[in-house]
Parts: sequence; C-alpha cells; structure tokens
Amino acid sequence: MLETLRERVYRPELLVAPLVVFELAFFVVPLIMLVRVSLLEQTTSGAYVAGTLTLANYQEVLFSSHFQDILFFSFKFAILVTTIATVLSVFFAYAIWRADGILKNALLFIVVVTLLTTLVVRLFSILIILSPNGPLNQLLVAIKVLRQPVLLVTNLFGATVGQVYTIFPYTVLSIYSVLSILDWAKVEAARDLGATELVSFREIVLPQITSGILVGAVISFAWSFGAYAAPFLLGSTRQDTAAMEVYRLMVTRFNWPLATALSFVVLLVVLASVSLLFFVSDDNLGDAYGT
Amino acid sequence: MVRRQRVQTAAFRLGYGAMFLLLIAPLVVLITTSFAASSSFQFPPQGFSLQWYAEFVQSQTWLTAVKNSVIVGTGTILLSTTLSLLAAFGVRESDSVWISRLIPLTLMPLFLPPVVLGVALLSFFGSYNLHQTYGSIIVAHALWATPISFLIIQSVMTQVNWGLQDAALDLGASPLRTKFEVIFPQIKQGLFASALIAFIISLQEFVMALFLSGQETRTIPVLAWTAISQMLDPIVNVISTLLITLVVVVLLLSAFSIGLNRLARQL
Amino acid sequence: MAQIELDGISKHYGDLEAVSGVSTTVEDGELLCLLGPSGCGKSTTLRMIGGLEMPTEGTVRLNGEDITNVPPYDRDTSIVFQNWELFPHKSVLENVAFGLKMSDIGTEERHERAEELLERVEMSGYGSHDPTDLSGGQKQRVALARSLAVDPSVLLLDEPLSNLDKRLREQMEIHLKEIHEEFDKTFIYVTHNQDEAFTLADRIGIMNNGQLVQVGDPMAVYQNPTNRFTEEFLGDTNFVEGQVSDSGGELRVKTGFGVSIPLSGETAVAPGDTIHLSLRPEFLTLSPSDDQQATPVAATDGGHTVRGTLEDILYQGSTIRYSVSVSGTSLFVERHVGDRLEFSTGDSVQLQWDTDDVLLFRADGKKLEG
Amino acid sequence: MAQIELDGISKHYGDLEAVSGVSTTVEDGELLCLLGPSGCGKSTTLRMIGGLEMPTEGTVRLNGEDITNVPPYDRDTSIVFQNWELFPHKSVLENVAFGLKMSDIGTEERHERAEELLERVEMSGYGSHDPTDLSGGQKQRVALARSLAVDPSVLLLDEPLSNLDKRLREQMEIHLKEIHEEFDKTFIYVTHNQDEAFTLADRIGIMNNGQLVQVGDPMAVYQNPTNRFTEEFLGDTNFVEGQVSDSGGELRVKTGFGVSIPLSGETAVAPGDTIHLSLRPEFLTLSPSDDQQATPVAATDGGHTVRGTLEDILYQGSTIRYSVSVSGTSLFVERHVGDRLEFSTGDSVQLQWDTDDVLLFRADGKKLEG
Amino acid sequence: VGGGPSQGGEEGNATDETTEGSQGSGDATTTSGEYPDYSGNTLTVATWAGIYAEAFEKSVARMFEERTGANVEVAPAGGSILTEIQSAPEDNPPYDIAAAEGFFYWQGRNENLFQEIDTSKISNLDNVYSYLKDLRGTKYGVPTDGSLEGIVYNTNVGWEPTTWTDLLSDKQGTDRIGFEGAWYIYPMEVAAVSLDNKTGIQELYDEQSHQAVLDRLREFGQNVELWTGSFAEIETSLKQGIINFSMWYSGMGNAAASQQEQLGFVTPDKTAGYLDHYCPVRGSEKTQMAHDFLNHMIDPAVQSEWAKTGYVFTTNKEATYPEQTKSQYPSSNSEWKQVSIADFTKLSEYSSMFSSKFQEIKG
Ligand SMILES: Nc1ncnc2c1ncn2[C@@H]1O[C@H](COP(=O)(O)OP(=O)(O)OP(=O)(O)O)[C@@H](O)[C@H]1O
Ligand SMILES: Nc1ncnc2c1ncn2[C@@H]1O[C@H](COP(=O)(O)OP(=O)(O)OP(=O)(O)O)[C@@H](O)[C@H]1O
Ligand SMILES: [Mg+2]
Ligand SMILES: [Mg+2]
Repeated sequence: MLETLRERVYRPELLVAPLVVFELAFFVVPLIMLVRVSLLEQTTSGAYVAGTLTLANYQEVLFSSHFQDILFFSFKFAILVTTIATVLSVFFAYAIWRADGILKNALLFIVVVTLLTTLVVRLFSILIILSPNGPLNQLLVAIKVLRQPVLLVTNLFGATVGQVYTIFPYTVLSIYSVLSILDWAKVEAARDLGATELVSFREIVLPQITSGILVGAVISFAWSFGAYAAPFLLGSTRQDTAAMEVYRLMVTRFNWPLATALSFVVLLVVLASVSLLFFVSDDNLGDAYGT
Repeated sequence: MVRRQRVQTAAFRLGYGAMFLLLIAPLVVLITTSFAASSSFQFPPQGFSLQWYAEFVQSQTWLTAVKNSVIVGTGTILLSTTLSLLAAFGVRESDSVWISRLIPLTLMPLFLPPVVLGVALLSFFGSYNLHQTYGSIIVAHALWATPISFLIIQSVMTQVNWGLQDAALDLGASPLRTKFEVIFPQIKQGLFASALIAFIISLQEFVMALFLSGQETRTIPVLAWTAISQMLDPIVNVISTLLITLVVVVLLLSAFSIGLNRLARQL
Repeated sequence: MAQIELDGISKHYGDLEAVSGVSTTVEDGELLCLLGPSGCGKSTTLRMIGGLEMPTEGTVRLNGEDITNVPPYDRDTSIVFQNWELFPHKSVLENVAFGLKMSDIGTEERHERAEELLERVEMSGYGSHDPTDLSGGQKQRVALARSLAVDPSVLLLDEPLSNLDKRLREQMEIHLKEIHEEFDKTFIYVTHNQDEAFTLADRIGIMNNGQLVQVGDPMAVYQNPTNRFTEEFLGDTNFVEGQVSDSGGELRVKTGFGVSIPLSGETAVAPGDTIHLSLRPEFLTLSPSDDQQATPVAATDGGHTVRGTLEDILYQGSTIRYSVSVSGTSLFVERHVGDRLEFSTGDSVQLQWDTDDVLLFRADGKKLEG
Repeated sequence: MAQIELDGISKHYGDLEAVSGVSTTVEDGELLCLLGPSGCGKSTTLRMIGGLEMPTEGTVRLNGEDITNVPPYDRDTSIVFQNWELFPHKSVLENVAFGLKMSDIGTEERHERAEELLERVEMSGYGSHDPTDLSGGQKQRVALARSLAVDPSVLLLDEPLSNLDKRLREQMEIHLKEIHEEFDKTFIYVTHNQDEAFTLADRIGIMNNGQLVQVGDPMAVYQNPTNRFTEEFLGDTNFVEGQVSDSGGELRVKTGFGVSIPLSGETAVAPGDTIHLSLRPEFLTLSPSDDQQATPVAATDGGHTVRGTLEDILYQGSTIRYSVSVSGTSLFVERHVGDRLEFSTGDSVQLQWDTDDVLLFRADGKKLEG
Repeated sequence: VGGGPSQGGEEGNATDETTEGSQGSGDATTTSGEYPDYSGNTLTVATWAGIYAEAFEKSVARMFEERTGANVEVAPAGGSILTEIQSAPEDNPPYDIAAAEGFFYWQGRNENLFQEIDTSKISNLDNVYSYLKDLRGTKYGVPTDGSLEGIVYNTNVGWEPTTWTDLLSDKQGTDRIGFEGAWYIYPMEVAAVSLDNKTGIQELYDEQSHQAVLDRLREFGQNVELWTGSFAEIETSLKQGIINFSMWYSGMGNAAASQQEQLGFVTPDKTAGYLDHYCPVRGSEKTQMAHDFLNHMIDPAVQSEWAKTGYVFTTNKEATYPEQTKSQYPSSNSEWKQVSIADFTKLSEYSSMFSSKFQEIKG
C-alpha cells in the first residue's frame, strides 16, 4: 500500500539518513581515531608513543590472564544482572499494565522517580541499607532471621543488587512501552479458551512483547558489561568489570593504547553476545510463525 | 480452582508490592538525609534542618549544573527522538534489507566503555574547538540514547494497528498527517518512554560528560560524581528530592485536572 | 451436562445500564438464540456468561452452582467473539490449537484436531497463514474453529457467521446444528439474522434496551409476540394506528381507513386509547379487485377485504414486495417470484385478511389478547 | 461525476492470486454490489480502488484518468472497512469528523456535520464515547458515518451493515439509497447478503476465486445466470444431475428419476456428457397428488409434473420449506407462511414446473442456452 | 578515581641543603598591592575533588579573588585532569592551571602538557622548603601542598593505632580495613615504610626488596574489605560498620575527623606522603595571571588559611598549622627528610610490574 506513497512523496531510505550521518560523524570517525590509538606502543612515561604501530596491546589484552579474568567476570556479571533485571522487569511491567487507577500511577511513578535521582547517591543509599549497621540488617536481626549482621556489600551480591537497581528502570520502561499498547481483548480470548493468568501471560503477552524485552536485555547486558558505578561502590574490589579496568587504564594509569585495545575487545564481545541474543530470539519468533 | 486463583493473585500482589518497597527504600534514605542536620550522609539522619536546601539555593555552581542538565537533557531528547523516530519509519517503510541490518550497528556506542568514548569525542570535538559546549555533551548522550529510543520505538511499532493508517489515508490524511493523527497516538507511550529514557541517560551519565563538559557546562551528575566520590554531603540529595517533588506535583496537578484513571490510561 | 441459569444479571458501565435484570435458564443441550437491536446488550450478556465481565448484580449458575466469580479459564465455556480476536502472533493453526494446548494436549494430537476443525470451516490449507492476512470471513471461520476446538459444554457465539455469504453460512449452520445435536452441547447464539435464528434455535430470546423482553419457542415468539417490540423486530409488518371507541356498549378499535375490530372482553383499554394493529404481509391475500367502485373496506366473514391501488413492485431476488395504497395508507404484501401474480403498478387490487391474524398492541407496547 | 474503470486488475500475495484480471466499469452514480464467497477477493478489490493496495497488474481509472498510482488521500474515494478500523484514541465524534479535519474544515463546522451524520446512523448521543466501548453494530455505524462525512464521490462499502439487525439494516439501506440517489454518488458495495444486494444494487457483480464471473442487472443476473456458480451462489436451488443421450437424432438430457428435456440446437454437448439441471424452488408448484398410483413423472404441456412424498417441513419465520422425495431424489420448495398450504409429513404430493424455468449447466459450469 | 593523588619524585634526591634561612623574611607578608587587578578575568584551576576542592575554594581561590578581583573557577576534576588535557586541543586547554602530584607531574611533563614557568616571577618560592622544591624541581610548576598517609578509623573500636603495623596486629577490628585502591603507589609506600629493611620507601627503588614490599602489602590485603579511590565510600563504610580502619590521606582524613565524632585520624610517625605541584597548562594564554596565582598559592597567609580549612601540609616555611595538624607535619627541612615522597623517575621502570601486582593483590 505504501508503494504509491513512496513513488510520489518520499523515499523512506531518506528517513534513515540523518541517523546514519549522525553515527558516521560522531561515532565512526572518533572510533577510527581510537583504533589508531589502540595500535600505538605503550610507554610508562606518557599516554602513548606517537607514530608507532603495534599489535602488542591486543596481544596483552587477549593473552594475559589478568584481562581474561576481567572479561570473563564482566561477562558473567552481565549475564547475571541481565537475567535478574529482565525477569524482574517483565514481572513489574506486567504488574503496572494490569493495575488500574492510583495503583498504576504509583507503580509507574516509582520507576520514573528512581531514575530522577542521581545514580551515585542512590547507590550510596543502597550501600547504607545493605551495610551491617543498616536498616536491612537491623530488621533481619530484630526479627531473628539473622543472629548477627552480615556483610551484603563489597561483594558480588552488593554489586549485583546495585547494578540491577541501576538498570531496572530502563528495562521496565522499555518493556512497558510495548506492553502498554497490547490489546487486552486478546488476553481475554485466551483466558476464555482456558488459559490461566499465568498461561495467557506466557502464550499471549510474552510473545508480543519480546521486542521490548530484547531492548531491555540489550541495554542491560551492554551496561552491565560496562558497569562502573555500582560495582565500584558496592562490589568487591576483587572483581573489576571491564569498564572499571578501562577507566583505570585510561585515567589513572594514563595508558591509552592498552585502554583502547581493551575497549575494542569489550566492544566485540558485547556485539557478538548481543547479535547472538538477537539471532536466538529471531529464531524463536520464527518458530512461533511456522507450524 | 478459585482458591488457586486467590493464591496466585496474592503471590502476584506480594511480588510487586515487595518490589515497590525495595524500589522506594533507597529513595526514603535519600530524601530523609537531605534534611539532615549533620554534614554527613547517615541514616537515620541526626537532626532535622534545611541547611542543605539553603546551601543549594545559594550555590551558583549547583544551580548552573541544574540549568545545564535541563539544557543537555532536552537537547538529548530532541536529537535522539527525532533521529530514531525518522529512522524507525524509514526502516518500516523501506523494503531494503540492508537498512534494517545496518541499524543494529547504531547500538555500538552502548557497548564501548564510556571513558574511551568520552576521550575520543573530546579529541574529536576538540579539533573543532567544540568541546565544553552543550552540543558536544548532547551528541555524546544522544549516541547512547538514540539506539535505545530507536529500538523502543521500533518495538512499539510492531504493536501498532497499521489498518488505522489505511483508514486515515483513505479519509484524505497525507502520510505526514496520518502519522500525527493516528500513528503518534498509538506509539505515544513508546515515544514518551524513549524521551524519558533519553532525558534520564543525560541526567545520569557522568563519565562522558566529565570529559566533554567545561566549567560552564557541567551537568548535575558530573558535579555529583566529582563531589560525592570524595565527599558526601547531602546537597546532591537535595537536588534529587526537589526533582522528585517536582514530578509529584506535576502528576498531582494532572491527576486533578484529568482524573486518575484517565491519567493511568494516558501513561 | 450444562445448564446455564441467569438470575437477574445486570451490567452497568458508569451511568449506562448495558444489561438490566436478565433472568432465564438455558437447559442442557439447548440452543438459545439471542436477538435484538444493535447495542441492546447481547454481547455483554455473553461476556458475563463467559466470565469476561463481572455482573454488577445478579448470579450466573452452571448446573445450579454459582459461578459468578469463577474466572473464565475455569469455566467450561467458550466465546466466538464478534470481532474474532485472533492472536496475531500465532499462525492460523496455532490459533485453533490454542485451547487444546491449554488443556495440555500433545502437539501432534492438537495439530491434528485443529486441522480437522479447519476443514470443517472450509479453511484447510490455511493453517500456516498469518491471521492478519485473512479475509474477514476467513477470520470469522478461524475464530469459530478455535472455539469449537476446545469442545466446551457451553458455546457462546457472538454473531459467528455475520461475514459469510449465504451458502457458506448455511453450511456452517448445518455444521453447528450437527455439533450441537451430536454432542448435546448448550449453545447461546447471538445473531441479527432472523433466518439463522429460526433455523437453529430451540428457543429464541428477544432483547431490547438491556432487557430480555421475550423468550420462547421460535414459532411461538414469532406467532405470538407478547409486545409490539417483538412483533416489529421479528418481521416486516404493516402497523396501522387505530382508536378505541365505544359503539353501543362494545369497545371497538377503528382505523383511519375504516377497519373496525371488536375488542371483546378487553379490560385494559378505554375509549380514546390508541391501538396499533399489525397486519403481517404474509397474512394478507392480494388479488385483483372485483369491483372498482365498491367501498374501500368490507367486513367479510371473520375478516376484512380492502380495496386499493398497487403503488410499487419491488423485486428482491426470490421474493417480490407489493405496496398497496388503501385510502392513503400504504400496506405491503410479499410473494414468491414463483407465485406468478401478474400485476402492474396502478392496478386496482384488493387485500384480504382474517381478523384472527391481526395483532393488537396498546400504546405502551403490550399485546392485547382480544 | 465519478466513473470507475477497472482494467484487468490483479493482486498477488506471494503465490496467492487474491484478485485476478478483474475488468469492469462502474458508471457515474451507479451502485454496484459485489457478491461472492468468503475470501474471493472482494475486499482486496475495494482496497485497490481506494488506493490502499497497489494492483500487481492492471489499471484503475477514474473518469478515464489513470489513478493506479495516485495515493489514497488524493483519491476522492472512501472505504467503510470490513473491520471498521475506528481510531481508538479518538472519541466517536472525532472519528466521524476526522475526514473533515483533513480537509481543514473548522472545528465547529465539522463537529456539527459529524453530529448530523451520527444522527443519520442513529448514534446521536454517542459522540463523546470511546469507540472501544461500543457494541459491534454501533462501531459499524460509526465507521459508516465516518466515511459518509467526507462526502466522497466514490464510496466503497465493505459489508457495512453485516452487524446490524434486520430493522436497522433496512433503515440504513434506505439512508444509503437516499444518499446515493440524492447526491448522485458512485457506490461499490460488498455484501454477502443477497437481499441487501437486490434491494440496493443497480448492477450486481459476482466474484469467485478472484475473478469477476458475471456482472449485470440484478434481475438479469438472478434470472439468467451465465454459469452454474452464479446460479448456485445466488439462491438455494435443486441441482439434479442428468445425462445427455441421443434419442432418434435429437439430443435430450435425462435425469435419474425420468425427466427428459430436449436440447434443441445445442451444439456444445455430446451424448454421454453430464448436465446439471437447476430446478429453483420458487418455480416449483406444490400440490396434493391427484393420483397416488400414476407414474412418478409426466410430461405436461411445456413442463413436467412429478409425484413424490413430503419428507420434511421446516418453518423459517415467514417462509416454510418443504422437502419432497421423488424416486429417491430430494427436492425442496419454499412457500410463504401466508400461502397456507395444508400439508403434513408423509403426504403424497406433486411438483410441477415449466421446462422454460429449468436451467441447464455443463459439467464445466457454463450455462446451456437450450 | 579522582581522589587519591599519586605521586612521583623527580630529582628526588632530597639533598641536605636545607637552606633553612629564608631569604628575605620580608616577602612573607606579600601585600595585595603586588597583585594586579584582574577584574573580569577568569582563571580555571583543576584540583582534586571533594573536601579538598571545597577547602581550596574557600581559602586559595577566595583569597585570590579578593586580592585581584579575578574569578577563579575551581574544577574538581580529580583523576581525569591529565586525560582531559591530553585529549583537548593543544591551543585550547580545559584548564589554565592544574594540580599534579608526582605521577601526573612526571607524565604531564613528558607529554608536554604543562608550560614552563618563570620562577623569577614567583617571589614566594624563596620561602618554600628547599627539600620540596628540589624534589622535582620547579620547571613546570610550584610545590604547593600535600598530604601524608595515615589511618582514619571509627572511634567506636576503642583504641587508636599509632603505627602501620598496628593494622596487622590482631587487635579488635583490624580484620576489616580499607585501603586506597585506585593506584598502587601509596599502598606500596605504606607497605614499604612499615617494613624496617630500609629507610623510608627505598625498598621500592631496589629490585631485591620488592618481594618483601609485595608480601607486606599482601599481608595488609588479607584484612582489606574495601579497596577504593573514593573517600566518601571509606567514610560511609567506616560509619556503617563495613570497615573499622582505613588508610587515607591526612588532608581529607583530618577534615573528616574534625567534623565527625565517630571518626578519628592519625598519622603514624614513619610514613610517606604526596606532594602537589600546580602547573600552568599548555596552550593557556593566561600566563601572567597563572604566575600570579601560583605565587599567591604559596603566599604564607594563603597557605596558613589553606592548612586551616583543608588540613593539608603546606610548603611555605612561614605558614602556620592549626592545632589539629601541627604535630603531624614537618616544620623544617630536616624533618621533611624523614617523610618519603615517591620519585617517579626511579619508579618508572617498575611501574607496570607494580601496577599488575597491585591488581593481583587486590583481586
Ligand atoms: N495481506 C494479505 N496477505 C496475504 N494474503 C491475503 C492478504 N489479504 C488478503 N489475502 C488473501 O486474499 C484472498 C482474498 O481476500 P479478501 O479479503 O479480498 O476476501 P473477501 O472477498 O473480502 O472475503 P470476505 O468476504 O471473507 O471478507 C483471501 O484468500 C485472503 O486470505
Ligand atoms: N466497555 C464498555 N464501556 C462502556 N460501555 C459499553 C462497554 N461495552 C459495551 N458498552 C455499551 O453497552 C451497550 C451494550 O453493548 P453490547 O456490546 O452488549 O451490545 P450488542 O447487543 O452486542 O450490540 P451489537 O449487536 O451492536 O453488537 C452498548 O450501548 C455499548 O455502547
Ligand atoms: Mg455485540
Ligand atoms: Mg472482505
């Protein structure tokens, strides 16, 4: 039906042009500069040795166990956070969708408002809540769940909680935005055909919001891989994410070639993971249509 | 049967109730400490005072940062929403496969640690003497916000009833008009969400902004990060509290004017 | 075994009372057709039976058990929705197999069953199609197959054949009738098509304005409407206004063109009341006028004969509608094409009927038993 | 002034040929009804005329001008969609006023116009409602009003009254007819309801399998179908199979129960061919059998009389259907209730018809002119 | 991140030329009259973040503004200062003057990120301890301030550590301590000074002793719950019971202890520290104002005020310390010699080894 419009009025490809130009100018060009930096020799007496060309940085990133550990941890951490955040967000977004009136407003409000607070302060608040002298421990001790306070921060638990908090509102919003225009009548039809709330959710709602979930998962994965603030403040100092390491290399150690080389490895790992995610979910979608 | 249903419903309510509490808990800490009398971040806070509010109002630096965040946030919304909305329509209406293949590549900025992106952009903008401008920060934030808005808008579009577009075209609406009249209302939650996310990215991102901002263009999170990483005073909480208050007031006002249920539907 | 009992159910939407105080019992294995004008509350009633809408008041019982609060998926009912509500992200086959999947029937078996049902609704070969690509009638048939597949004891059909052509509709009617009889299911069937209702129904329920105004055997409802609404709704008829007058101790109703009918034993009317006479076209005999000059109205033995001019002849496929002007009032008669009445416009004709076939209604709509 | 010309338009969806090579001209001010089974391509044809679908082949012309590539918003056409496509986020009034808004008509004026149209479709008072809260029939009427509001020179209606009860439908038909005649608009009207088609149409187009198989005057199409499909589709008829045989130089067709009809001058058949005879129920005269013992078939003057047993009587509101078994073949006849034929099941009856009323079709569906 | 300044000495051989005698004691009271009127001009100064920046603003910056009418923009850029200058265009730097501790000074100098200064224009330099001047020289900036490594602790533990090895004892609370985690040099320094093999931090410059230093750090590491570059995190963690003691720097540590009863700070007798230089940034055109600002920074009055608000040590002999820090900081060249300040020219060849070992110990 759109052929006609296309011929007469505009070519839809042109609509994509601004985005492409934007990405080329502000991402690809700086990216090329970065690639160049990642191929320079390191020096301890400055940022890099200008004019040199080497693959040593990539070698170091790929073959030193230090970086391997970091990449592996980041990967694990990203998977962990993404899984938890996605499940919780789907649940919460669904709750918002099903709620009405004041409750709906309240649930939505809390998500949005969370995002309006400065991340670092929010993380410090969580630090306080989870700390041995904090309200959570006090509560658990008071109701005799715990005999004495436990350390919930400066470990993987703390980092994960912090990162899930960081990512959660984004994932909820991306899922809810798709959910909000879903047709309730279809769910009714399913329930009429014997699907319980749970099943109709799985059969009708879930397949139609996969795209939203996917967006959330991508954001979550990418940002958890590149997590900085939450693992920094709440995590174990023994477990650095790739982004923290890049920051350290770039800013504290002033070692640009290594920092950029690591960044590109991170970029490729995340890109590959996300492509895999898209690929797998596409496959599933395909299954849904086939018979 | 009915019993199982009750148990399920109860579990469901309990689930989101608990999540609600968990979400609100840090905010409670954050808000109450903004009224602390002491100069440190402590919960429960000792004493009540408005000293941090007074300090905030008197601090030119913080007020400027608020102004900068608003400017940069708005810019990010405009830039990223425009780019991604156009692109989403383009991809939908084009049958060229490579375009839709190309688009996921726009996600790449999200995958790069922000510090290198910040440094790269600083060198890039620096060579045109454009660093420390609002524009450079907006561009950096849009690099993150655009792919997300794009993906959100695109997935919202999968739920759009395109039959309505046919109806509108048939009734004499031009393609552009059709978009305004029948497509926007359908994707408005998605647009709202993506604009919100764009704004929030801008309100939260501090690593790239750290490099790209100058004295005059520092945003709230940059200031907060540099301030707070070495010194915790509740002034940052004041800003968060004020922002929350602002949103509550706006929501209440709109609730009074259009009714809560209507509002719930609008959202 | 599925007997449905509605006990004073009502549904309010804000100020609007979509359904008000509907009570009736649908016996096991019965097929009840709900007929009524657009917006009278038929779909809402079905949705309440299916559990998709909570009645504002009243109780729904299944085999005597109160199911008002039972969720839809725990009710052995299935709705064919008026606007189909196919799942857009599932194939046609998956749509049909959905209910079976919900009862945990294996993939193979349910696909087989689904294929079978698609065949029944003449949609075999469409299994792998995308529902959004189907034509209106095709979607409707898929929706029907989807509900049939779950094999519910109560099937609630909301205008399930409205988008089908006559031939297919009749075929589907036969299928439905078969299923209904063979498996002894309870059907509640909303339709705006009276032929459908008469062909299928064990009983017919007439709704108006949220109320169930009459329920009964199709022929009984048709032949003996208890109120003017039913009479008017069910068939095209000639309504003629008359006035009650007292002629020598006997109440009579008199029309503008001179027909006068005695109201023997009628107590609910008084002289001066307006009465509506219904002269059904099928009870009117049309013949060439014997005598051009005679009085327009003559009381014959147990009936009347009126003379008039043939004003209009309308061909409607297999039937022909004749409009006759009698002293300024227009009356119409219908005949089959095959009856071969050879009239042309302007002809002088006479219409004849039995007084027994004339139905009388009070101004408030109630039928007079006179 | 709006004359629509379709010149060999086809529409392929992948392998599927939804519409194939449809050519016809709809004259200015004409009302063409498209009839055809579900999925035969009616909606697709309308959508191509409206510009919402590009024909894979062929040309659409408006007043002789090629508009195949003109976008929908530049065409003076408007579609009433089969599934309504109301804008859910706009009020009923805004839906109706939408087209006027697009022509930049001031708020006040367009709301006034919209109110007027809502009144026409008996939906006044619903202006501020949410379309999703309406009943099926109400939605349909709003969709109709919305298209009427833009006052297009070509109105394309896709089963616009399918969800309305008989009374309302007839009222709407009258409104549409009025609008059509008063403003001299061109209408293309898809319906599966033959009464509707016969009541409204200036011409009728019969579609099957994507093709336009016959177009013409309603009575002509009905009385003189050019092929078996039309005959079968348009009405319930008795199809009886016969064989061509050569009896003394003259070709005749003979049925199983003994009817024999000469095929004078027919050259397109040969002995041994199968021929289908259509005996329309309205051309059959049903009467009590004179003679129980006589041969089952007798050739009368220009026709036949057959004897049989009354097997079944089916009441369908105002008509009654009688099934008669003649030597094992079941034939049916329809009569109005008012005809008061007093038969009961098991009676011996006779059926009579004129040979002129019998239609003969070759195995490939083509009608014989015999 | 930003907080922990790291450092390196350059010509670190702190020669014994104590030159106690301040040449021209009269300069000590430089009057405001010597400063030109800079009204309408802005000077952007990059400093460490947090409490440091606040104190800087209240003392140094405010006093300069009062003296000259200039506007001083304090940018608490912290750890990213160097990266920002490096990536900005050469002729348009983000700052006019930048703080640089040892490592930054050394790196910045190598990358030519700083301008050479004309010491003759900085008269107050004469009153600066020669030990501190000679440490890295004054070619690209002047030594202005610094901090020593000490221990910040929660007073609730009931005892006060006095030496680094106290943290290795099994006294109450030493099982959960905090340490600088952003950068290896200061933890290494602590490990080195806590060893008695060599004076100060000489162990770091001698390959043979490296193993001992690393082992010692590993020993500390066993008790470390928190490695961080953020003092805010240390402060919160101390108060919330996550840790009980933490290594940190005397400036911030004293400031925190002075404000909060719950916290205390000590500087062990044998310890190390860092020294800041403030350097004019390459490409900045405000050379004259920068020189005036640098001179202002080491003005005794300014230094005294700074020492009072920020608890840092100062470099001008004439400056005075507040009660709280008086005893913690050296007040003569000979005393200064007891304080170890890292020399990056000597460290550079071990730098990446230390760095990766440090990561390993943390991990
Ligand atoms: N978008 C599409 N993609 C693929 N096939 C389609 C599409 N739209 C319609 N079809 C197919 O084309 C054929 C004709 O469809 P169309 O909607 O024109 O039928 P119709 O005559 O209007 O039928 P009905 O009376 O049931 O509405 C159908 O077989 C349908 O499945
Ligand atoms: N969700 C709703 N909110 C408000 N009003 C509603 C809602 N659903 C239905 N109504 C109103 O209730 C009345 C009855 O609607 P219902 O759908 O039961 O009618 P119906 O008899 O099925 O009509 P139709 O034959 O046109 O489908 C209508 O006036 C309709 O506008
Ligand atoms: Mg309905
Ligand atoms: Mg159709």
